[in-house]
Parts: sequence; structure tokens; C-alpha cells
Amino acid sequence: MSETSEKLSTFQAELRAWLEENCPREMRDGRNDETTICWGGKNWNFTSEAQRTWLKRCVTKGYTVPTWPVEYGGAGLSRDEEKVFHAEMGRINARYPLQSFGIWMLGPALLHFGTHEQKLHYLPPIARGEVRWCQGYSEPGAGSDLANVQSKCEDKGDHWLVNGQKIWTSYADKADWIFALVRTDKDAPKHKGISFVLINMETEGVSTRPIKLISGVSPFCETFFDDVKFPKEQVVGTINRGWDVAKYLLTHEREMISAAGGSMGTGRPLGAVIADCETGATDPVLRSDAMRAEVDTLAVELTLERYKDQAEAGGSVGDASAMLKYMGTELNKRRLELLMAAGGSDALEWDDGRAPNWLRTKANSIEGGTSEVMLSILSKRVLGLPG
Amino acid sequence: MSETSEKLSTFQAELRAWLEENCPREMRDGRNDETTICWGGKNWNFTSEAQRTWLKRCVTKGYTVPTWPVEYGGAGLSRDEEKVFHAEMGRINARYPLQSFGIWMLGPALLHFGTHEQKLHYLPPIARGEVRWCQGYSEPGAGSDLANVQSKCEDKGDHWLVNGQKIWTSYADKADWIFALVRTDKDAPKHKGISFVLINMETEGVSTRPIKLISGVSPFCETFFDDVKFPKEQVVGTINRGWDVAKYLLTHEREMISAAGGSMGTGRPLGAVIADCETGATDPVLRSDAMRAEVDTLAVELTLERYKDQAEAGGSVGDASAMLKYMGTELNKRRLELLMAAGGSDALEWDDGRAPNWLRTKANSIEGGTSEVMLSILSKRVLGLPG
Amino acid sequence: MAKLVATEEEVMLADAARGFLDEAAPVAHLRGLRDAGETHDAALWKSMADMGWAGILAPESAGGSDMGHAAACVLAGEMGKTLVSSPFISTAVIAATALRQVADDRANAALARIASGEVTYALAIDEGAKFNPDATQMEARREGNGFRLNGSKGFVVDGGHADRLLVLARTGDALTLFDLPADRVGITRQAKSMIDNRDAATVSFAEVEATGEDVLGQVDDAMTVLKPAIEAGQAALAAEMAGVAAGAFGMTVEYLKERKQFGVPIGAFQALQHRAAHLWCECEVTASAILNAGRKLDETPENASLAVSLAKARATDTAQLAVQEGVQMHGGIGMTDAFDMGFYMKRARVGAEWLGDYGYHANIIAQARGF
Amino acid sequence: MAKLVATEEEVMLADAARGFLDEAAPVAHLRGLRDAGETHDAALWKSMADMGWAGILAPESAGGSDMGHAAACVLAGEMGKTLVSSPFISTAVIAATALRQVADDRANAALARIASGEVTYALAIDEGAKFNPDATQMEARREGNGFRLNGSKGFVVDGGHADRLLVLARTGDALTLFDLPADRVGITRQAKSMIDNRDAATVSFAEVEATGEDVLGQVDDAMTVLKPAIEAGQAALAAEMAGVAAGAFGMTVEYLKERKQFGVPIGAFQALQHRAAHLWCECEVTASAILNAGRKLDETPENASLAVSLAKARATDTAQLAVQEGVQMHGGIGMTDAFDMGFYMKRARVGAEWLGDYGYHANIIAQARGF
Repeated sequence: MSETSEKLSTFQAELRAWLEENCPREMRDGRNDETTICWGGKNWNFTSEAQRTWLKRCVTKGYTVPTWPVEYGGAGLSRDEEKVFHAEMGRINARYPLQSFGIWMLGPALLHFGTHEQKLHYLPPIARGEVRWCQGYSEPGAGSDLANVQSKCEDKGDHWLVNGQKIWTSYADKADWIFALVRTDKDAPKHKGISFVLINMETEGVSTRPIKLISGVSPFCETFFDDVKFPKEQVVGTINRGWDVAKYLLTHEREMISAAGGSMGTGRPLGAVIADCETGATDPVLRSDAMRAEVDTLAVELTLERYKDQAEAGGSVGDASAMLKYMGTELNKRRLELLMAAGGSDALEWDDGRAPNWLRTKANSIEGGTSEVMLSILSKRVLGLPG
Repeated sequence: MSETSEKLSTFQAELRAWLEENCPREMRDGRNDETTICWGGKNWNFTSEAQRTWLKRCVTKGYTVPTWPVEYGGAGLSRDEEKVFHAEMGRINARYPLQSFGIWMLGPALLHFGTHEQKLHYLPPIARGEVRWCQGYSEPGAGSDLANVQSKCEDKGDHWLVNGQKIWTSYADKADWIFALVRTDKDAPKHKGISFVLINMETEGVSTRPIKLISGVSPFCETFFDDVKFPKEQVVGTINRGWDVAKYLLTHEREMISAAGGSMGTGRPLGAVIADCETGATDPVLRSDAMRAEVDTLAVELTLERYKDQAEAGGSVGDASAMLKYMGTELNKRRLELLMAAGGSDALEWDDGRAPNWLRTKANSIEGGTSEVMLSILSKRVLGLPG
Repeated sequence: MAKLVATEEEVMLADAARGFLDEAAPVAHLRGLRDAGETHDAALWKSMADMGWAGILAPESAGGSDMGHAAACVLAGEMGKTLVSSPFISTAVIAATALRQVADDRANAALARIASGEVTYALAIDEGAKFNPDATQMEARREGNGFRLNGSKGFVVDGGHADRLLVLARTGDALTLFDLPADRVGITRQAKSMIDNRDAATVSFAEVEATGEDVLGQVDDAMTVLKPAIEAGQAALAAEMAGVAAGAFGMTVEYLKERKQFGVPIGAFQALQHRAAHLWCECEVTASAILNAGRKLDETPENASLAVSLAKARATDTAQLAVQEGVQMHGGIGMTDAFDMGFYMKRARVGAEWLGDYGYHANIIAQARGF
Repeated sequence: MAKLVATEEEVMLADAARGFLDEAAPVAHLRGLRDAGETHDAALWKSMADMGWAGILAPESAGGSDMGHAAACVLAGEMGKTLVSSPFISTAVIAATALRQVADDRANAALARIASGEVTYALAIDEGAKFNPDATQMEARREGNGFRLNGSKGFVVDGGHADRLLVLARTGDALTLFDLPADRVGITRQAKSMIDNRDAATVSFAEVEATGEDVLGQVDDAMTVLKPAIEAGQAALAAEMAGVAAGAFGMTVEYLKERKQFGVPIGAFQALQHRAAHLWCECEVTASAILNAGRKLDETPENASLAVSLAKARATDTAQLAVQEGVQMHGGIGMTDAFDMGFYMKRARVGAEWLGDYGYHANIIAQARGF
């Protein structure tokens, strides 16, 4: 056994013991849905004492953000250790102690583009679940063209002044802070006058309104900035180069959305659902469609794994993340169509619970860049096709 | 019983009796493939005495071109009579007495655009199987853009002089005459300087070379015109307005190719093939794909029928023929893929005979306008989408 | 067979229907019902009956117009385009067709009440999550001269408001069809909250008494009456779904022309053009299958199964494609409840399951075609 | 498990293979064989053996390089890109893997002959038109200390030129695997004219004598030896087909950039761009399944069935899509024999059937996943 794998084994043994001792029983049901997720934030109401305890204990070990450096609130795990971590968490069906856009998106952006001061200031509260972030990219009417940012942000000497509107800001009504793209130079080419800024949602002039979706009540909001003032240092990266940060983050978001595809609605394996279905054995159409979906699911999951391995080995995923996003979300839509078909008339009732998941997946191939945008990115940047 | 249907019944009874008496036994096997088709023409070698007799007898009744007017060699049948005709022919599995591009394409074009003299001159020899025509539309490098005609045709006062090259001219090496698109005005806009001309293949300067396809020896040729002279009157329709004739003909060609999809390779129903296949009952994927293909086949066949009924009722099919072409040929490709899959390793041998049919269908969605061109036509002319 | 072209009568019917429905039942009408927590609009159905639609399959002697199944499909298609919520298929198509198989005085009286809009029906047939009449388990126990019904039916479309129920139950080894008032003692109805906001209910039967007079057709022979009725319903539902597809497609094409992205209408992007054109082709091909099913039901009803299944299978697939492309091509706005596309998607999903899904019908076709 | 990234060794192997094959076996080589009426190039195989490829799965003690299945898949993938005609999969993968399961002195000697390029093998297994080893009917009748083989095997890939045959036959209720010289008395080979111009034959056995020494592994237990060999072959074939897809795709993308239509490169048309991008995605996803199958065969061969079937299923589908899009996007020229795309289409079709088609492998996956 090499030194590394010995170290890994030790880590695994310690982790297993720690989890055994510290993960509350109630947190071992593997659930990961709207009613059980812990989002954190200033106004977070824990759904149970166990949820609170589990978060607190994980925070002390840095396990809410296991790969972040220790000084920013993480556990500083290597990629191999991270794999072990997820495997051990999975073994006991532990819930995630904390999830948030701060962890998924702002954190990686700050780790890459932020100053040391910004990291020290913003990351630990995310890791501790004290500050909840939301994302302000899209604007009404801009559609797939994320660089079509109209929210005007003016340099007022000692502060910024922003006016504009964002749409599709998930949980804006519950978040403490927002990271947003704003236009800081209206005369520059479209991609060159955008900045990536951080705004406290309690600032005067910030307001939100929820959006109702076809799947029912949704986490999405519209967010309005009316003469909102905020300090000059709340910019990530270079002024007018916010598009670089956004692009970097989009890659992360795509991977996240694609990875989320893996849990697939109910979380039950598709095979079991089809086997249970009244016509699962007798209808070749349903069976064949499910077989194809299963083949593709396994292969897409392996691809996600391969790209992670590649990134770890120093290879850049880059534009190919558009592939993960495209394949993952389209597949997820197919899978949920099959779950609905397998559910027959039972699944057609709101109370049954399958329909909102099904309808929600229809947004997967729109949010974070449509499938069409992903295909255009791939055709131009990866295949080098003209136009 | 109305007068019309009484008349139809009489026609049917007489036809049935005539067929019984006149259709040779050997011609009642329903075959319609390269080895059994009668193409006619000056140099035609009948494959059997029965084939010769059958053609001769049909010619006397006008049954080689049943809907053409009697004065041009047809039987002058109405649409209803034509349906009866095909039904009765099908009832005894009669082979077509004669097939040709003259019947399918030039005939309809002349009936619509030709002068009375042209009709009298060119149509009866087609009906009698004495002159075989081929089609000269495509040129090398022009691809889907049929209007990109480069073959130069100059007005030399008392004759035309043409120079250029055609590709994908089916059976050019066996045809007596060619109908072709040539450029008669190089300064006019692309679609406005083309004429539709008729050239005898024996004219000095006309030569052909066969094209070998992936499915094996093919009917396609390249055809070369080197300083070919021909008489001024051999133009159909108005000079420089040949594109109108071509468009009219394309519609016919699309319907023909789509209709040909109905016979589907071996001619055996797909269901029977799947039922016989070793895994037809046990492989849900094969079974499901075949079921879907069968559903779509029945519906596309009904659509062809519907459009014919519509045309008969005075409605114009027009650009929607692009739909028949697109759906028919794409479906045909799917069906032949399934026949190959059902054949397993047996079908992988050239001797088996399935492979050439399979490969041949791949050209269906290219010849006569690619599927992509069909979709673009539909999107612009039927849906009115911009660009 | 009559031509596969709409007759002048059918064209006029479609025009009249479109005119009336655009006014009386645009998609906003369904939205209004949904927002008010309703699934049924009795006044709308009364207006439809006044237009003669409730009696479209009833004989003239019963006050109907007897226009036939192709015409009923024309109406259903127009209703699908704006997602009209009404008991048309359950009452004017399925129940009317069942009653016409019997055609005695009582049945004719019932047809007259359907035609006038006085009475609505629902078909209580499904017991599992998938359409499968042959698997009916609910029992009608013989007792004296009559029966006692016990059991439960789910997914009874229009069952929450129907005045009468057609109930399929097992009588020993055979099946019998009952025609019962929905308020018969022992019947309980539980409305379901359906994704398409249409009326559907679970109906329970506890020692429900039925007499021989409540039997539609012959005891132990449900299918003589029921099979034509189901097939008529399947064809009309297929037509409705083709209408749903057409409605969603129409909205989408309009959006492609209007909506600009990167400075040009998104309908100028070739990838979307080709997908839209493909969808149009699918709609056209499905339209042929619908028209054919209507003609077959009118001309050779005893031999229409293949045509009906073909229509339902094609319409199911086409509607799914139309709503999926519709949402995707609309982008984020297509996902909002404020926009109508979601209603189309939900109705297409419910229509896909009702009276047999794609696989159910594809299987009938495969058997008929020798697979 | 080792990472799903090519190791440095594997990258070097691929580079070397590409360099050699572009020179020694471009598509023109296959075309040359076809035009000459040949299916096999002994000199080419000798060169490959000299490169160490024939022994890639043979132990070092037998003169092999023992690089493992992932490496064998790398080679097969490169061969697929230019449709290289060689007995690599039959001999260096399938036969070598079978012999390694036995691993006695005689087997090691056989492995040495494989590694040196001296001997080639073919797997005689199919009897029907579809891959189904369990359905083997060909009989090896016990006689004295030995056996008499009677029957016929079809679609014996590389069987026209192989020196030896691995033959699966029924011994009573069980199956036994024989390793026979192809010129054993009573064996007749009939070459088939295959659409992909690769070597395949029908092999007939008439009272062919076999002794216990001819049995590979144990009598009545073929699968201990054969199952790993088949799975290794399936993975390598999947890799070859992924290479076929990549080769066809590469040609297509080049064509999209070069070919002009209506005045612009056809690759500027968005509909084609999106289809090309989709195809690239499919290729990438399949590549993951291939790499995973190789890794699983190297690390947990007893538990690699799911991974192997996944690779074969995905590669089959991806190759079909790649060649179909390839021909369509090339237009008329793609249909001509003068152009190479047809060769890719034919090879993809043969590869789809050999060692189990999509449905065969999807079924294995469904069973493993609880369907």
C-alpha cells in the first residue's frame, strides 16, 4: 500500500468514526428536497433540532465546504479525500449539512478571482451557513444572451449607484446578499463593460417579487434595484471584466445542474420504477425508452466523473462543460417524462407529487444557458465551425 | 347507386375482365425491382416475352399512362377510375407494364407547360415505351442549390449551343433523350436565367460516365455536354423561365419518391419481418422501434392519400409536398435500418440482398432536394419564418 | 370511403366552433376556472348544447344533428386548440355512442337529454393507473333480480360533476356496463386535483343497488356497447390532442416571429426553423390519422380499431413534442405560470394517459399488423 | 479505481498507433484490399505484431507487453478511426484473454505465438443471425477419450484466414470450448462477402475429431474461460466503433468547414451546427463508457459485465448516428463509392451486430439495474 492510500485509509477510518458519532439519526435518510434542504442564512428556520446540530458539527470540521481551504472555513480535503468523504456520507445516507449558491457559485468565483481580504470576509460566513446568497444574472428580455446586461451601475466617487432589474433570481426573497452582473461601461463592447458586484439585499432600494411557474410556487423571483448605493470595494475581479467571472461561474453552474440530474426527481432508480409500473413488463415502448434512458444515464454519469478526473489531472474542462449541461439536462427531462408515464393516471394529480418535479425539469435546459446556446458554444468553440 | 358509381362499377368489371385475359401469368408476381422493371426506350431488351406482350397490350389501351389524355397515348382515366385501376392491378399483383422518367416527370411537365405540338410529338413515344428519358438537373459542386446551374447554353441564331456537366443523371447511359436545366442568361438573377431544354442523347458532344455508389453499381451517371448543338424549338415553356418548370417537376418528384417509400425495400410488411426475427419477440428495443416505425408508416401513407384527395378536390399541395418528401424518405431510412437489424448477421452479406436496398435509401433524403432543404422550404414558405 | 378532405359541412362547423370558442372559451377561460378553484362551467356547456354540439352524435329524432364522428373530431380539435374545459368527449361522444348501440326508447330518451344539455355523463372504467378495461375487478354481485356494486374507480374524467355514470363491472367471468345516476345511494365521489385542472374524480361504490334497467346493453356483454363508445372517445380525444398540439405550435411560431435575440427574430435561426418545420410535418401527418379515424368510425365502425389507435398514438406523440418544443423555444417565459404554454403541456400529459397511452395503442397496431 | 483519464502510457500508445496507422493503414488500405478482392493483409498484421500490438494482452513471459484492456481499447479505437482491417480483436484480445484464463504451459506457449504474430485466431460462436451463446446447438459428441464435432457456425469474424478457431459446442447439457487448428480434418470454411469487406466465414464441422488437449479450460465449463474473453472482445469492439464514429465525425466536421453552399461554408448553417455539436456530445459520452469498460476489465474483471455492455450499447448507437449524419451532411458525394463515408457506414453496421447488438446489451444493463 502506497503512502497516499495509507493516508486515505486513515482519513476514511477517522471520518467514518466521526460520522457515526456526530451525524444525527434523523439526518440519515438521504433526503434532498425542498422540505429537507438546509439553506442557511440570517433568517433560516431550522426544520428540526437535528438539522441545527448537524450543521453546527459539520461547521466545526469544515465539512460544509470540504474542499475549501481551512482558513476560509473548509476542511482542505484533496480530491481523493473528497471522494472518500462523499462515499462515507453516502454510506450512511447522510443529508448534506448545508447547501447554497454561496457554496456552489460565489465561493468558487471568490476563490479564483477574489482578493485575500474578500475571501476572508465573505467565505467563512458562507461555510458557517450564516449568510445566504442569490444570483443576479438574467434580465427581462435578454433571454439566452446573458451578456445583454442593462442594469446600470454608475461610479459615484465613493460608492456605486445601481438601477435595473433581474429575473430568475432563485430565492432572492430569502437571501441575505446577491452577486450580480451590472453594466459599468455602457459605451464599451457588450462583453467589456460588465462588472461582477456584491450587494446586501437589505440595502435601501432592493426589492423582490416571486415568480409563479407552471410547476407551481417556485424559488424564482424578480429583483429590482432602484437607486441602490453600495461600497466601491464590493466588486469581484477587475471592473468592466465581470464577464470573465461570469463565464467561469457558468461553467460551475453547468456542472452543478448536470450533476443534480443524477438524483433524478424521486431519487428512486428508474429501473425500479419501471419494474413496478403496471405496464413495465408488457409495454415494449415504455420498457425500451427506459432502457435507453438508463444506458444514457450511466454513460453521462461516467462522463461527469471523467471530466472531474480530467480537471484534477490538470486538464481544463472549459467549454466542454456546455456538453455536460446539455446532455445532463436533456436526459433529466427524458427521465422525468418516463417517470410520469410509469406513474400513469396516478401521477396526474398534484397531490401525488411527481408532476412538479417533472415540470421543474423543463427549466433545466433553459436556466444557466439554454440547450441551444450550449450547442452553439460547442459548435463554435469546440468544433471550430464558422459563423 | 349514383350514376358515377355505376359508371365506375362498369369500368371495374370491364377492366377486371381485360386484365384477366391480357395480363400474362409471369407478370402477376408484383415484382418491382431492378431485374424486373420495364424501362422501355430504343435499345430496351425485354427480359421476357411476357414483358414485351404485357407492354404491347397495355399500350393499346393507354394503360402505361392511364391518366393521360387519349390523344397523347393515355387512357384518359379520371382520378376515381385511376384508383380502381390501381386496385385491380394490385388485386392480381400485376407488374407495372412500363416505368420511366418520361412518365413520372417529363410527361407532367409537358402536359402543363408544353405546346400542343410538343405534346403530340413527345408524349406518345413515352406512352408506347419507345423513347426513354433521363433528368439533367444537378451539377457538380452545386449540391442542394439546384438553381446553381452553370451549364452554359448560347443562342446561336438557328440553334442552341450548350457546354457543361450534369451529375446524378439516373440511367443517362441508357436513355434516348435528356430533359435538362441550362443557363441561357448569365447576367440575370440566379432563378431568372435558366431554361428547360430537351436534348437527344445521340447528339454529337453528349457523353456519359457511370457513378459507383456505396450500395454498389448505381443507375447514376455524370453527363457531359461539349459544344452540343440542338434545335431552337426544344425548349419547354418560356426561355429563361425554366425554373418554373423545374419547381413544378420537383413537386412531382418529391411525391414520387415519397410514394416509392411505401414499397419499402423487400416489400414484406415490417411486422412480418420483426415477427420472424430471432429477437423480434424478446428484444423490447427492436420491437418498440418497429412499432413506432409502423405507426408512422401508416400515418404517412394516409397523408399521401389525403394530399392526393386534396389535390383532386382542387386544393393545391404546393410547398407542402416538401413535407411528403421529408417525412417519407426519413421514414424509409428508419424502416430499412430496422430490416437490417432484424436480419442480424445474415443481412451483412452482399449476397443476402438486403444491404444494397438499405444503403440505397440513404440517398432518398438527399436526391430531389435534401431533407434540410425541405425543412428550410417549409419553414420559410409554409410557416413564414424570417430569413 | 369518403375522401380524406374536410367536407364543406366540416369546414363550416370548424369555423363556427372557432368563432364561438375564441370568444367564450379561450385559454383564459381555463385559467379563470383554475384561479377560482373550479373545474367545470355549466353555463359554457349549456351554450355548447345550444350550438348543437352536445347532440352532434345523437339522432335527429332525439334532437341531435347526427353529424357523425368525423364532425365530432372537428369539434374536439377546435376545443383542444384553446384547451376548452367541457364534458364533450365523456357525454356527447362516449355516452352518446354507447346509447346509440342500444337504441331503444329509453336510450333515445337519454340521447335527447344529452343533446339538450340537460344531462352529462362520465365513464367510470379505470381501476389501476393504466387504461386496461379487461383487467376490471370491480364486482357487480347478482342479488335477486338485480345487482350490488362494490369497488372503486379512479381517474373518472368529468366524474366530479357528471349527472350519470357509465360503470364497467365484473359479473362473474364477464363484464357488464351499468348506466347509473351519480347520486345513487352508496356512490361517493372524491374530486381529484388534476394537473390540467380538468374535472376528474375517484368514485367509490358501496353496496350500490342496480336493477336490470340500469344495465346498458346486455348483461355479461359490456363490450358490444362499450367498445364502439371507447373507440369514439379515443378518436375524439386524439382530435383534441391534435388541437392541443396545433394550439401550442401556433403560439410557438408566433413567438419565433416576434421574439428577438442577439438582435434578430429567433425564428431566423436555422436550428429552430428546422425543428419548427419538423413539428409542422408531424402535425400534418397526425391530422391525416385523425381524419381517417373519423371517416372509419362513420363508415365501417366495426372495423375502425386500427384507425382509432393510430390516431391516438400519433396524437399522443405529436402533442408531447409540440408542448416540449413549445416550452423550450419560449425559454424562461414558457416556464412561467403567467404564460399559457404550461397549460398546454399539462393537458397534453393528461390526454396522453386517458383512454390508453402510446404503448397501449401501438400494441394494438402491432398486433393488427402481424407483429 | 484508476482515474477516467488516459494515462501517459496510453496517450503515447495512441500517438504511436496513429502515426503508424496513418502511414500503413489509412482508409485507402481497406479500399485497396476491397478492390483487389482481398479481406486480409498478412504483412500488415506482421507489422502490428512487430509493434507489440498482437501481444498487448499477453504476459511478458510470453513476449507480450501485458498492458491491459484499457490499452487494448486505445489501440482498437485508433484502428476504428481508419477502419483498419486486422484480426486484432479476434486474436490479440479475445483469444489472448481466453488463453490467459487457462494460463498453463500450453496456453502460455499459445500466447507467445499470438504475441509474435505467428498465429491468428477466430471465435466460432454464432449459429443464428443474432449473437446468443446460450442458444448454442452445435454438438461435440463424446467418443472414447475425445469428441466428434458436427455442425456449422456462421458469421465467424476473421474466420476465413485464422490459423486456429475457438469453437463453442454443446457437450450434453453443458457447453465446452475447443481450441482447434483451422485445418483439422473435417473443417470446411466458406468465406462470406461482407458489406464491410472484412474477413468473415461460415465454418462447417463434419465429424471433426477433438481430444481433451483441444479443450480450452474444463470440459462442460466453457464460460469460465469464454465469458472474460467475450467481454474483452466486446469492449475492444466498442472502442473500435467509437473510433469509427470519431473517424466519420472528423471527416464530417472537415467537410462542414470546407464545403460551400449558397456562398457560405455549410458549417455556418445553425441546423447543421447543432446536429454536429450534438453528435460530438454523444461521442464524448461514449468515450467515457469505453474508458470505464477498459478500467473495469483491468481492475475487477469478474464484475465488468455492466460496464462492457454499457460501452458496446453506447458505441453502437453513437457509430450509427455518426455515419448516418456523415452521409446526410455530405450530400450526394457521401453516397459515392469514391468517397470514404460509405466504408464507415458499412463497418458501423457490422460492428453493431457482432458480439451482441444494442438490444442485447441494453437488456443486460436493464437486468443489472433492476428492470
